[in-house]
Amino acid sequence: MSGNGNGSGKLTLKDFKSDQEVRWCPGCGDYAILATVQGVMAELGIPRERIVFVSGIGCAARFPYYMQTYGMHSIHGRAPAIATGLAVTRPDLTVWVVTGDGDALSIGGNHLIHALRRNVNLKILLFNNQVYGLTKGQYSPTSPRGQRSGSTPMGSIDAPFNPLGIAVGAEATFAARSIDTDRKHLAEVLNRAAAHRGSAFVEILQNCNIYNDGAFDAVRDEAANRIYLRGGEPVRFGADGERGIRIRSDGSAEIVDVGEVGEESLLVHNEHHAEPSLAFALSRLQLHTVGVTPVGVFRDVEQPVYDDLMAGQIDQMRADKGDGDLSALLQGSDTWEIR
Amino acid sequence: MSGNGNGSGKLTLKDFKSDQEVRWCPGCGDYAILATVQGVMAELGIPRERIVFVSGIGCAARFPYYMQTYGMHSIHGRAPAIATGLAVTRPDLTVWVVTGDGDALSIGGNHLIHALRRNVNLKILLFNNQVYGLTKGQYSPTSPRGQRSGSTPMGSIDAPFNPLGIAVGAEATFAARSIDTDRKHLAEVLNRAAAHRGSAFVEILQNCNIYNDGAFDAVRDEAANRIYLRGGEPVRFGADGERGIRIRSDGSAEIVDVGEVGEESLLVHNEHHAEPSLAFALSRLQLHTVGVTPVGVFRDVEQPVYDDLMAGQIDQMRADKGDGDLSALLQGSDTWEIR
Amino acid sequence: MAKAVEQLERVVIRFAGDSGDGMQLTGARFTSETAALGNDLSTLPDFPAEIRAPAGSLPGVSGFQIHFADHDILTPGDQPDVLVAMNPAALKTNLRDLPVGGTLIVNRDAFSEKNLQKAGYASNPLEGEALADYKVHAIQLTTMTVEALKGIEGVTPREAERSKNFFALGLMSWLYGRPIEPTLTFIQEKFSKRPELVEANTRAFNAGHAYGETSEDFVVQYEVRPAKLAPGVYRQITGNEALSLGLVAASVQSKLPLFLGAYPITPASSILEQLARYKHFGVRTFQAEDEIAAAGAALGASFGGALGVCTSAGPGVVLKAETIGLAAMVELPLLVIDVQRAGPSTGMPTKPEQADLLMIMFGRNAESPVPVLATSTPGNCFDMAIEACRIALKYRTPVYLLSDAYLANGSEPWLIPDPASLPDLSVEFATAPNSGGEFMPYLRDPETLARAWAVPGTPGLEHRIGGLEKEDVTGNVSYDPDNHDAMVRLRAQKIANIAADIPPLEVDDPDGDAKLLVLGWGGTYGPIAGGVRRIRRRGLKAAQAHLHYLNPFPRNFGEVLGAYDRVLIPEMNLGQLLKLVRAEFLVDAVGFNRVTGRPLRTADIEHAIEVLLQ
Amino acid sequence: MAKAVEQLERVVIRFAGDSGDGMQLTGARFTSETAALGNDLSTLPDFPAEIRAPAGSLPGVSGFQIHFADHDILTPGDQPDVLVAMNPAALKTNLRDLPVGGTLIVNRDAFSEKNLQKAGYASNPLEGEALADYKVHAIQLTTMTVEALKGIEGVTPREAERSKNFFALGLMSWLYGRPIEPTLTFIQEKFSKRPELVEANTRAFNAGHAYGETSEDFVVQYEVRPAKLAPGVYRQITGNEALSLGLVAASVQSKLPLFLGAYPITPASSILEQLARYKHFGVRTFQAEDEIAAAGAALGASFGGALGVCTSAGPGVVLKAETIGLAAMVELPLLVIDVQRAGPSTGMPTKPEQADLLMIMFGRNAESPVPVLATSTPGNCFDMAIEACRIALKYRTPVYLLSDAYLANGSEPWLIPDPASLPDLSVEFATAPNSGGEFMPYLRDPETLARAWAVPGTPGLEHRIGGLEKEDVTGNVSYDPDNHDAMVRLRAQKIANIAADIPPLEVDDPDGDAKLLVLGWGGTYGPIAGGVRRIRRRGLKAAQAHLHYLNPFPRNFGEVLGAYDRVLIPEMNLGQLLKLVRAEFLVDAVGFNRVTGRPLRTADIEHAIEVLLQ
Ligand SMILES: Cc1ncc(C[n+]2csc(CCOP(=O)(O)OP(=O)(O)O)c2C)c(N)n1
Ligand SMILES: Cc1ncc(C[n+]2csc(CCOP(=O)(O)OP(=O)(O)O)c2C)c(N)n1
Ligand code: SF4
Ligand code: SF4
Ligand SMILES: [Mg+2]
Ligand SMILES: [Mg+2]
Repeated sequence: MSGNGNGSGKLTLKDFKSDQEVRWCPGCGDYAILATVQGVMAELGIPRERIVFVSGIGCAARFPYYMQTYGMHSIHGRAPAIATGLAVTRPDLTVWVVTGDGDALSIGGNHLIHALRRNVNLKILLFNNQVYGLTKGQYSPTSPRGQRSGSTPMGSIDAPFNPLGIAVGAEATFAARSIDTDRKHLAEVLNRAAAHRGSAFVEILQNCNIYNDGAFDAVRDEAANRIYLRGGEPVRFGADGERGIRIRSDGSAEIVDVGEVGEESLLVHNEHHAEPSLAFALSRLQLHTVGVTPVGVFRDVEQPVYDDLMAGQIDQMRADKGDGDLSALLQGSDTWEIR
Repeated sequence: MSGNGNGSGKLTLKDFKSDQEVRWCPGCGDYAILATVQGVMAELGIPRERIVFVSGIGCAARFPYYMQTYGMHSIHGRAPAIATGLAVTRPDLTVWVVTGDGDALSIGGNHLIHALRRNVNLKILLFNNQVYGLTKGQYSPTSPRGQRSGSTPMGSIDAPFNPLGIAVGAEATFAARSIDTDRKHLAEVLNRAAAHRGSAFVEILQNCNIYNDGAFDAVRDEAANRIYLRGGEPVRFGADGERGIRIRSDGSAEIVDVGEVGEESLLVHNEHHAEPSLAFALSRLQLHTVGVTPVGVFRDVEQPVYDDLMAGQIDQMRADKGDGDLSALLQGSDTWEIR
Repeated sequence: MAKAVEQLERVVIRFAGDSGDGMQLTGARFTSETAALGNDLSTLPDFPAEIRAPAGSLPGVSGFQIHFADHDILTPGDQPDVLVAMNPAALKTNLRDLPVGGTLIVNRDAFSEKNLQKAGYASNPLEGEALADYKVHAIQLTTMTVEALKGIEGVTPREAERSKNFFALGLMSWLYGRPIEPTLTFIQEKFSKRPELVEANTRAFNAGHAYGETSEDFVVQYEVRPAKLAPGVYRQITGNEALSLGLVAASVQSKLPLFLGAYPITPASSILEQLARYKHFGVRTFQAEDEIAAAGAALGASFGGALGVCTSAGPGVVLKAETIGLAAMVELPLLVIDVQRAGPSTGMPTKPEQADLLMIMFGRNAESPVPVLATSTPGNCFDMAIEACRIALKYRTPVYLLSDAYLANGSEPWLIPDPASLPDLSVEFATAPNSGGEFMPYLRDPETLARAWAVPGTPGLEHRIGGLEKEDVTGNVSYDPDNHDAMVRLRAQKIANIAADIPPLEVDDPDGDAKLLVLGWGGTYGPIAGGVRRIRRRGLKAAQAHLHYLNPFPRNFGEVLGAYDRVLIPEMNLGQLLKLVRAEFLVDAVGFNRVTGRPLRTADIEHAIEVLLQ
Repeated sequence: MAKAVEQLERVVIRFAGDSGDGMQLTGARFTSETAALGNDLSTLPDFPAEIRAPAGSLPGVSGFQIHFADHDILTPGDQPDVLVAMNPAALKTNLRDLPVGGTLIVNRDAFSEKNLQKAGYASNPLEGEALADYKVHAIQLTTMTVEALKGIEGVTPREAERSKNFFALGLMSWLYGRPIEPTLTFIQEKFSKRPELVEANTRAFNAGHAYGETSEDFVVQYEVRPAKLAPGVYRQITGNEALSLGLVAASVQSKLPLFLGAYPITPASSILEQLARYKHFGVRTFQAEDEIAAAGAALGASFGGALGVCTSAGPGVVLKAETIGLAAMVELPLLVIDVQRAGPSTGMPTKPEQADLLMIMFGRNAESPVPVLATSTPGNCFDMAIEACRIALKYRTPVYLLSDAYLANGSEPWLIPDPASLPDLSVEFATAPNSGGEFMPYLRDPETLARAWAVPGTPGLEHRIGGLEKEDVTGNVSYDPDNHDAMVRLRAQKIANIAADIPPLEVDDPDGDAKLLVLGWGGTYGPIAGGVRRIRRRGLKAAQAHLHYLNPFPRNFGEVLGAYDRVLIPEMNLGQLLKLVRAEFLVDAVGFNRVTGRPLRTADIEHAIEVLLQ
């Protein structure tokens, strides 16, 4: 364990590999994500000992074992809560949460939305493979309706969550999406998340080649079905940008043919809009509805950070009352003496 | 206990009063809601025995005790889950959930969003008083940032949830808001909720005169600050409709002066829009941001109902395999005989 | 001319009225006066069930009982000698506790048709024979108060009327010769923003006092002399206050920032509310979305090197079980405080019980032993909070501390400790590799078996922990059968070893020849000690011992049990400590069990002992 | 010319290979052939830890053990007589279990540099002395399989290669004289969609069979005669299958629709998955967002008159505690099945343990007694599921049923019961007022103490239930102290009374003069009975009893315990039943405890008994 985590000396991807043998199924999308994350960590230039990965339970949640940083593989669904306690008491650390679609949106849904609402300084990576991998393939809250799985032999009957819709609806100050195999873009998005103060939510479309193979082929394989969102730019996509996004007068988003409607009527993406309505409208463009998927940063706004506000109140009270004095505290206000 | 719950004979408000003494603080907004709900139940013409009220824990959650129907005062936050089991096994019943902002959005947040996502046939009434009443006044997930309370002497530091934003973000097929004391409107909204197949989410602004008095005075007392949403109509409000809502080109909603912008540029509300983006944009108009509050039905769309789909699969399998035969089941496929 | 003064050794007074009548304030003030006078005392508020009921209704009655004496006392008293009833509902709900011959002071003005009916009285009990068995003083408290406040600018009639509790306080203060200055000063400060109310309440208080002096209705005044308490500076303290102070003290003594994860729940909420006011001690209070998150966040804070604590009551504590199991597996400190209330399920949220013991001991999947401590008196909550933190930090383990609704809200005089006398709780974090250049997170201190604790931020010691079974020493995930068996036993041994690090069980057996041991734990200390005391006064013999450590048991516990022919274990449950004692020591102990949602009664304990001694 | 045939009474074979090698299928097929032949048998799959590891790696090894005999047997066997290892990793992880002199069949082709290295072999163990202690058959399984499949249209080389498990199956089938027809038919059906694969696997199977017949490498063939089992129609069944069938049967017998609320978790998930296929029985399976919702939904379904069940494992069961407390308070039926796995915390999810007993008994806030039942064998899971439902419905109470990962996945021949022989579980719902024109939801059946159960939809019986303490009879909210004490005892009494309604504990003590009782519960039945049997074969005496009811205990339990000088309680925990027995009966029983995540071993039980008998 080389001590060069002290910040001196540039770290490389290799420095973030732990000594643990990686144990995902051959071909699992998690491998690609792991490599990208390790690369991004090296770029960030944050000493390893100041980085912590907290996860719940699931295949995705094995992630921390493979990172040469501090880490906790906790219990199912609770990582955002555990990470919150760590982040607010240790502002000097960079805390990442790695979770799956079941871990984050099934059992852990409440902790996720509360962490986002509070805007705790956490980077939350949701590996969405639309299935429960670790427990061998039951459908998940993000599985499209009708998905056949061990627990739904006739197809699932519930409408799936839209992870970005949930996040934006829960006041997320940063919400983005990328793809396991789109290494360059994923790295870009992760860097943006790292740069954001407050909670950053990143959905990563991840292929589970064992229990839900090909769920995202349409975007993983066809670049033409990816809509790269870029702040300040009109939203165009397709082989040579022949298609684009327009906002209807009722606030919903639609896919248009640029030739027909003209560039000027296209949406110019604004990540920083104070209102999340735009990010929400964009999140509604889904593979199973319009056959294409926007990726990139949907929303990135500055809001007071929970950790800072908590620290601020402590400083405030210290300023008002002076540092706590134990004996004064024990005395209280109303005493009497027995001689 | 008169047996006229059998549907014969028109029921009146009085028929829905239980023999239990109502125990809320004098002046609590819950009294007004109770009276309105009892009135609406009578109008619905559903026999009392077919109605069930399920609640969690809180002042609001005391509600079932006061209704002469079946009811369960369950545990904190779990009412949507319990009601789901009841509703899917008993399609003949009308199941209502009564919950508070803490019960529904703090400990119970996950069950709420999953019930909405599944579109279980439940009517969920959230009494939002922006405080934990029963436990004597700690701030809640809907309390505006900075709210001073027992647990936040220097003011709360987390951004509040927007209940309708959460609901719409969680794929709610029906989402509405009303006000405890606006009896006529509340009754209207409750009737709409009752008529909706699937889960209906209704936020009711409720005054807790003991721990959070006046939280909603701006809309409770000033009709001018209420925006009554009505499907198919341009959205206008104010003493004599001089103000209205317009959707910006980025999909967000804004308050405008009708005189200035002209009626034609106002939003014509569409409750039935397939996309929830509009409902979401409207939910962002909040008292603490724009000083006014839209009330009424934000969203009301038809989607497959979980209960129906589950029943459908049962019928389907029965049609395919015939009614289950126990001895055939026990036999299984691969047997041998010992003589 | 002064009236006759009668000496009393001890008095129990209960103030009862509508939630709106300010009985808690009245009781608190009378308590301060009594403390200032130097009596020993014990108080118990009796809040209405959580929801505020309509004014004048039975569920709306709020009570406050104080027991004070010229000697040290142990409980707020089984029954009042004097009942102050501000309205019919208060009379109806409390009269059954007043013994025949007891003194009854009522506010005659409140006995209107409407109020009588709300209280379910067919006729006015003040008329006729209904109260013949008591010494009744039916006083027009309201009328006289309003009278006394005539002509004060800016005081509404409603406010004038509401000052009647100070009239009652003045009267009682006179009747028991309490010093009046503290209350006059209190009124000054409390209402400083509204001088007219200072004037109003002062007048009401003095009027009540004067009424006592002058009215024919009261012929004697009572005196209760100061008690001989250990010298020193005292304050009043409730159990939840003491817990809060103890946690802050533990933070100071360990030099670790205190992180409290909590979700409001009766009767634990006030700990969260109080600690939220101690931010200048670096205390971070986190109101979580639920109890699971509260425990999780506290564990996360511990992982980062803070003192992680979560507070709740039964229905919330059960939800933390999975997280505590994780804490036991990753071997990090975590303090979980359970302020017990009556159950099962939601039960009776404001009422005390001690039926969570077995849940705390065993309520986690698989073998996950956790130390369990319990508090015995309001003041003791301070010491046990510190002790629980000491064990959690030293042994890197979750620890449960049990209190209850009675200790939480009950108060007693507390000899304020000198901070210098508190233990040093400082922790040694790992800062360098501990095994040939490598860091082994599960390498243990041979004596305590505590694992090495390296907090994030420590260069070179990066490592991962989690809930899967760990390989001994390295802490890597392991499915090896023998390793698992060994780790299960190691975790158990670590907790068992704590017995060597806690005080032996003290037995109170004056002559050392008692045959019966009365064994208790938790909030029943007062009534048990009281019962034993009464038995001894009667010349009978009984030894008493009270457990503050339920897991592991004190190392001499077996010996102690062996030394007595009979063991009586009174509990506010159906026999939970009893089960543990029988299982571990095969001692045929017997239980005395009352599960009423009320503290055990001294008289009942006395009787239970008596029966066994026959 | 046929080879020499040697008679064997019993054989234990373990098939081990990479997750990709199809060992589970091979084992299942061999098991069917063995069943068809009429041997008694017991099997145990050994899955790799949850995550799929890289091909050829140690964690990626998957195993399947079968024990078959000409007499009735009790366990899958402590150790294999024959180990079939398809690759180096399989050899490395399993060899330690093969006794000296054991038979080892390996796929020589798989011992490539790469695979050896993945398995951590410095050199090839097939060369040199490493395996000198065993009867080694190193066969080129892959080569011969590919050879045999030459020229089949449309079979990829990869597929041809993957048929090698059928080659191995053919070989083993010859070696132990198994009937081959069942497998040939199976191949026909399984691959009917791809005739070329039928051809391929048939050829591979036959080639393996032929190889046995012809190769010099095998000089004798073994025969294990059919066992004398009770006559009737049998099938194989695993514990989870039996639980699923039992639940459906209970639904049919009670005429109540089955509602399963579940959240996937190893090793319970397969119950959810299986019941999801029984919708034509009106079964509703609800995959909830978490275990709390799963329990809540099941309780809601029960409230509506369905048979509400939830299934989980330790880490999920702890989360249900609060809901079960509510069920105990509202007194509604609810079955909670805990398929126990190794812990604490996430522990070793695929491994068996029986350490949730005390959690199940006590893991709820305050006094909330719940009946606890446990299954003892895969087939017994069927009976106990029905019995647990019977008790839940009859007494309106939540009930826990304990199984474990070993029973869940282990299989044995099961004498298929006649539905007509199953108990009638029908329930009487309240349909009319039960007390002078009023409906009192907490009016009890004097015998069972079960409360009146009126389901929503019943006109005139509208009522409300909830988690606050109830007034006796009316069920209204009550804070009355005496009522609470009475209700706490009533709830306890109701559960205690069930003892009169369950069978007494049967003791197996052939001569009735044994001094030692070996007492077990749950999945340890097989190894304990095996150990006792061995002891008796040696002329020593030991009685055996196995508990299926942990709360309440059978009514004759105290008597049984009293009849023996010593009581030995073997458990896959640190002594949980032991604690309960000692606490209730003050019997100085001793435990035999192994917490390895593996079933107890017959030999260890034998030894433990032996030690006690000395
Ligand atoms: C309390 C609890 N309930 C259930 C489980 C079983 N379990 C482990 S992971 C998991 C879901 C995994 O799905 P996901 O979060 O999508 O992760 P993936 O495996 O797909 O990466 C479940 C249900 C558990 N470990 N703990
Ligand atoms: C598991 C659990 N945790 C905490 C509590 C305490 N508790 C009861 S109600 C409540 C919150 C009530 O707030 P809300 O839902 O807004 O209802 P209100 O009283 O405001 O109507 C809390 C924290 C509980 N009863 N159970
Ligand atoms: S099961 Fe799916 S998600 Fe899990 S490791 Fe395998 S491929 Fe990846
Ligand atoms: S505390 Fe507030 S919400 Fe609760 S009953 Fe009183 S006024 Fe109503
Ligand atoms: Mg997943
Ligand atoms: Mg509220």
